[in-house]
Amino acid sequence: MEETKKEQTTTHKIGIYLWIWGILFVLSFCSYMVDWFQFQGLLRWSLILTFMFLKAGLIMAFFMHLFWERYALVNVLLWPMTAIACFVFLMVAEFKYTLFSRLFYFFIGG
Amino acid sequence: MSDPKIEGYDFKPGFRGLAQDAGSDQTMFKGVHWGKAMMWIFLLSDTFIFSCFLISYMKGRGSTPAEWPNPSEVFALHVGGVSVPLLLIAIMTFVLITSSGTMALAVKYGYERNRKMCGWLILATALGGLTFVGMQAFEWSKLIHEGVRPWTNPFGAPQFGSFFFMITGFHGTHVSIGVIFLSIYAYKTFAGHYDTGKRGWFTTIKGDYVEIEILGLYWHFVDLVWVFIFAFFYLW
Amino acid sequence: MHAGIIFFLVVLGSILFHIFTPWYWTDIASNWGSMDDTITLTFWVGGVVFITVCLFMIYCVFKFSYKEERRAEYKPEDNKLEKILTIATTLGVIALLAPGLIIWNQFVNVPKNAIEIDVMAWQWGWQYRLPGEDGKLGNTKVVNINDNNPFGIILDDPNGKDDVLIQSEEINLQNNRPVKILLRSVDVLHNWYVPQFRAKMDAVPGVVTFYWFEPNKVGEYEVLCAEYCGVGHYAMRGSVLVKDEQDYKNWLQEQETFSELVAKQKKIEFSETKLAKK
Amino acid sequence: MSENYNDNKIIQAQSSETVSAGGSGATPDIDYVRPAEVLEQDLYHGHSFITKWVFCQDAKVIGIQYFLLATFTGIIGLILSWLMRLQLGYPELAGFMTAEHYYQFVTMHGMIMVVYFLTALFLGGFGNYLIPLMTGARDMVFPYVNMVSFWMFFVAVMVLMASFFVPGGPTGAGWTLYPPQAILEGTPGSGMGIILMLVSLVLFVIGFTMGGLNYLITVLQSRTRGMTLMRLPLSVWGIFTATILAMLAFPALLVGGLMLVLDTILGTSFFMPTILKAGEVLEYGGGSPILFQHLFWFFGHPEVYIVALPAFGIVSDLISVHARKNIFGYRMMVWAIVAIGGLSFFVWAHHMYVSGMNPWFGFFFASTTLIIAVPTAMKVYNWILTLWRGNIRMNVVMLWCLGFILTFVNGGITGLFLGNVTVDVPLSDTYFVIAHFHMVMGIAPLMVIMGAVYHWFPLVSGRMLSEKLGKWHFWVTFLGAYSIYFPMHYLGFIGVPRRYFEMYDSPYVTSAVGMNEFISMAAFLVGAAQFILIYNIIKSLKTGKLAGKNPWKANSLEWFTPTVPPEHGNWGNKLPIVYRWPYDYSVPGAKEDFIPQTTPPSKVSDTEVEKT
Ligand code: HEA
Ligand code: HEA
Ligand code: CUA
Ligand SMILES: [Cu+2]
Repeated sequence: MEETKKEQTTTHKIGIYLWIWGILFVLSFCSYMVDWFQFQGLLRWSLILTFMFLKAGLIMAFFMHLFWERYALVNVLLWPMTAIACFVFLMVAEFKYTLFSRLFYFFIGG
Repeated sequence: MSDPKIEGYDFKPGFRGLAQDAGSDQTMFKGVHWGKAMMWIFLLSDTFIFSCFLISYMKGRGSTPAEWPNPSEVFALHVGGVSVPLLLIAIMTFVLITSSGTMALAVKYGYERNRKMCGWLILATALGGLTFVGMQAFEWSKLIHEGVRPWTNPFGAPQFGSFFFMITGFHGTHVSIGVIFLSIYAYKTFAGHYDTGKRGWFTTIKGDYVEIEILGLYWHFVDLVWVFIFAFFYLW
Repeated sequence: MHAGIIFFLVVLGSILFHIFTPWYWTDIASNWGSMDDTITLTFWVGGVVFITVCLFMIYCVFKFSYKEERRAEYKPEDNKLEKILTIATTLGVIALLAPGLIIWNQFVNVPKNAIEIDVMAWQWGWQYRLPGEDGKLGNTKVVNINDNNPFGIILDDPNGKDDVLIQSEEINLQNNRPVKILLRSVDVLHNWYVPQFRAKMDAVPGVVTFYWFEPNKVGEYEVLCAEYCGVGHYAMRGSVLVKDEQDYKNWLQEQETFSELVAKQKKIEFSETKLAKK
Repeated sequence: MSENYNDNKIIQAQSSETVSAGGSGATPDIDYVRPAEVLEQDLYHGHSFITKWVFCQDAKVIGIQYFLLATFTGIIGLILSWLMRLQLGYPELAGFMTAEHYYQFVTMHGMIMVVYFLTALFLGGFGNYLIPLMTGARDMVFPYVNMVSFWMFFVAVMVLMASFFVPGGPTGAGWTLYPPQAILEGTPGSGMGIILMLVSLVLFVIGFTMGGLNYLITVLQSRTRGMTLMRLPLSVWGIFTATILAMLAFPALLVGGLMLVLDTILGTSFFMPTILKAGEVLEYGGGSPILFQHLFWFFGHPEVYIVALPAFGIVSDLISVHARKNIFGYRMMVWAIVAIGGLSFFVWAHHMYVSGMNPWFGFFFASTTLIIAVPTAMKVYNWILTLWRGNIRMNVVMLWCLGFILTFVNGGITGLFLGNVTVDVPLSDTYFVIAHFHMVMGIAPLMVIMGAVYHWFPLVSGRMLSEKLGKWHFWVTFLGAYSIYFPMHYLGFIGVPRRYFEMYDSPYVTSAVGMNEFISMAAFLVGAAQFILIYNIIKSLKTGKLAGKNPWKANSLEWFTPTVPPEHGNWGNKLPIVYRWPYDYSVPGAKEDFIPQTTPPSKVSDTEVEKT
């Protein structure tokens, strides 16, 4: 079976791919520059994460066509990420606690 | 991709469309090829794998009191006597993004039934992947030469080596598998299997350019993962 | 029909078993009576639900058993009933959860006056360390552990000098005085568990974990290892003696401190080298 | 190879047909079903014995293969449990057993039962058999991948079995495989045993992923005309949701397993802190054992619902069919399954309350854990409300369902004890936990499996199982199992820790000796009773009463294949068209007390049917 009964999928103008491609290059360059200029602390993190999510979003949305897909697919793919977010969030709390315990009992002292 | 047309079905946009699609019979993802749906769900599962790797890395790095090596120095390259931080990694990133772009175009030309263009672009993508793996091999051998091992690391916390080899190794495996499949698909494209609808190996499914899109999804995913590895492993 | 009767007997038997069982809580000997209370509460709520659900089911079996001529009711949904049931269940859950969380809050907040005890576990045994006069335990490192320094105390940590070392599986505790158990393991996971005290926590290598309780009954208790730790797991026992203040002080007096141990060892080493020289 | 495809010749595509031929006076209006969206599926028809029965691409055969292999592992698990009970009840009789042996048995018993028996049986066995039939598909969407999935499972089982024969024996690390203990000496099988265990798990995960993609895409993308998600039988919903959980939870196991393998063979220190063994400091350092626990339970908790949700789904169908009544609150049931599945990703650390993790997690995880009780409770209520004013056939299938409800409620409520942090502190790692999860996982879903076997045996084989043997089987199993696990809770109250080879003479547990003997006796009996089923199956295959079509008068699609048992391709040359949900039992005004899903509305226009 297979090909679904529909017209040949419409394709998108080449321009949009080239644009995204260009932006991805710029963003990668920017994240490299974050390291080059040795930004530190909050600034570094916010820049790294911003560029990362922008890049990831562009790849997913345009190269992987998620932007043009129906919400049924998009939502099925994105909601499970809350589980990951929860896992990340809790593991941050966990590593801080472990680190504290190690420093407190093995290094600094109570 | 953009709404297909299905007899007797009236597509609605947005969340109303979501409710309508979910409530309809036969398919939930309207007009989405089985293989493509499968690839998406597989990638979702794979996302969880990489997330678990990265979360473990975060927990491991965060809770070790030992000094974590500064990646910007460890991965620096000496070019003409100056040490340029993360140079190789930056190049690898650009190579992978380039190959992602060629892949996206290959998909586009595939759907336009432009066999030649599609085939060459897939080959270019494979070449990009191969370059990436090659540079990764170079990076590994450089680190191994400097004494970094999965179990120790002369620059500080031993977990550095463990996580580095494991995560980049797993990603590299994905890239290598991708390169193999890209080569196969390039052959199939040039041989015209997608124009004639020839059946693939081991499957009852007829060839169609949608397979290029499916392969593309995988390839973009590999790139996507690299974005995260780049941010968390090299820039942290 | 028989089926209904047997199911009924099973439910009845469960209730009777619960009431008349000779097997129930080992007598409590710490301040965690509140844990037992939450268990009792859960028993009541859960028990009522279990009995109600099962009796309803059994009633249906009796009442609506197959008859050729009868038709079942056709009623796919009843929103009101479902809403009521959801709310009732939610209330039940809140009734269980609220006391649980309050007590957990007590459990993780250790009282200020608690004595810290370092419980060190290995495959397969226990040893203990008490703070000296200064009330503080010295820091430790696994790599420092050797015959002369069985607890791996960091030598230049001033807090560690007067620590009382108890190289035995038996520890004494003072009655009615809260203790904070600091758990440490040098190899794998263990768990220092005295059923009478109710509380327990894993000893994890690489970090220090803790919990607290206040023993309130003089006596001798058995320590069990409650986290699987290899073939010797089941044999990894210890014992706790809870004593009144005076007895406890006497016992404490007899114990050796770290500096005493170091001094003794120095003497032995010294005489050994002298012997060797001769 | 391509000559083996039927190329749409035998099976006529019928996509252009828009209106089914309704009976007399059919109005196209009410019987209208959208035309087919996807073309007919080509199937690969095997010709030789090998392609028909061994490397077969028919989901039904694959399902049976899964079922048989899983049952085989289940019997191994059962024998191991006998050996354990022998030691616990009569230590003097089991003189040949050392502590090493005992721990190996416990570990293999736990792992086999949870992963290789229940997961494989529910998803691989029932999933493969039922999904295509119940959704009205010709087969799974990727039959070849599906076949590979089974053989991966086969290899995984073989690797697992091989670990019994390597030097050092199978791993004895406990099914939770916690490092550092799992890979250090002092634990039985810490060499080859644990490596084979992990390799086998990785193979299982890979194999399962192949199968899982099939189940998901089949449900999502290849239902028959008229089959909306809200018309799926709850069995499919349960298996479907469980598969989603598996696809998202197994990655954590895979990653944890991989890292543990590296710790073992490469000497990395992901989970290994500085360790002093026999007076020597090992070459590890800096790792975190708790990380493994998080990874394991991020997998492990969804895993327990992976075995529970299919049971929930299947039992709903069985109850509905045999109570001759629609399932009460179908919509609620579906949402409850989805909610339980979703929430199960946010409760994992309730297994770690006393593990030394960040103590503040207790608040979060206790709350989420108890919240899960609400949707679960709704399911329980709906099962018993389905019985209410039903017309209950008290046959063997129904008995298993009733047994399931009783044991599940019992076990679920003991789960509430454990979920409520404070209460878990004294009970964790005692026999109370063992009793909880055997009640809710070892017994309850097993009852559903048994019920399902009695229910679908006629479909698979064309013959009925013997009711009389079935009743014996049920009562011995139910009463026996209940008397194993109900008293066992009280061992936990006394304070008896789990994974104890022997209690010695702890002053306060001597009273438990008698109970342990009793439990062991019951366990031997219950185990032996399972052979009644096996005898029943073998006997009925030859001499059982012929079932004919639809012996239970059920509504769902699987009973309406042109041939019983169904053939490859399931539906002959015409796919079924679905007009209603599968629960139209005892509809007022209808002639019979059931209306199959394929009956068009025009045929039953004088009845008051639920709009679905
Ligand atoms: C099929 C498997 C299955 C299922 C469904 C469950 C269901 C539940 N489990 Fe269980 N559990 C296991 C399998 C399962 N469990 C296993 C295998 C282990 C041990 C692993 C190991 O350590 O080796 C374990 C261990 C375990 C622990 C850890 C104990 C410890 O190690 O210290 C906890 C703690 O929270 C827990 C809680 C729960 C809860 C709250 C539920 C809930 O989902 C139950 C919900 C159901 C009900 C509540 C009953 C019906 C409801 C009503 C009739 C309504 C009225 C109810 C009230 C509000 C009072 N389980
Ligand atoms: C689904 C899971 C499952 C099942 C069915 C069982 C079944 C049984 N289990 Fe066990 N068990 C576990 C999962 C399970 N168990 C787990 C996860 C652990 C923890 C391991 C660990 O600590 O690491 C454990 C641990 C465990 C212990 C604790 C050991 C210890 O801590 O020291 C004990 C002790 O009595 C025990 C006993 C039994 C007994 C007597 C049976 C049975 O005898 C009960 C009766 C059996 C049956 C009713 C039939 C089984 C079915 C078949 C053989 C298939 C036939 C089917 C068809 C033909 C369709 N099990
Ligand atoms: Cu130490 Cu178990
Ligand atoms: Cu759980």
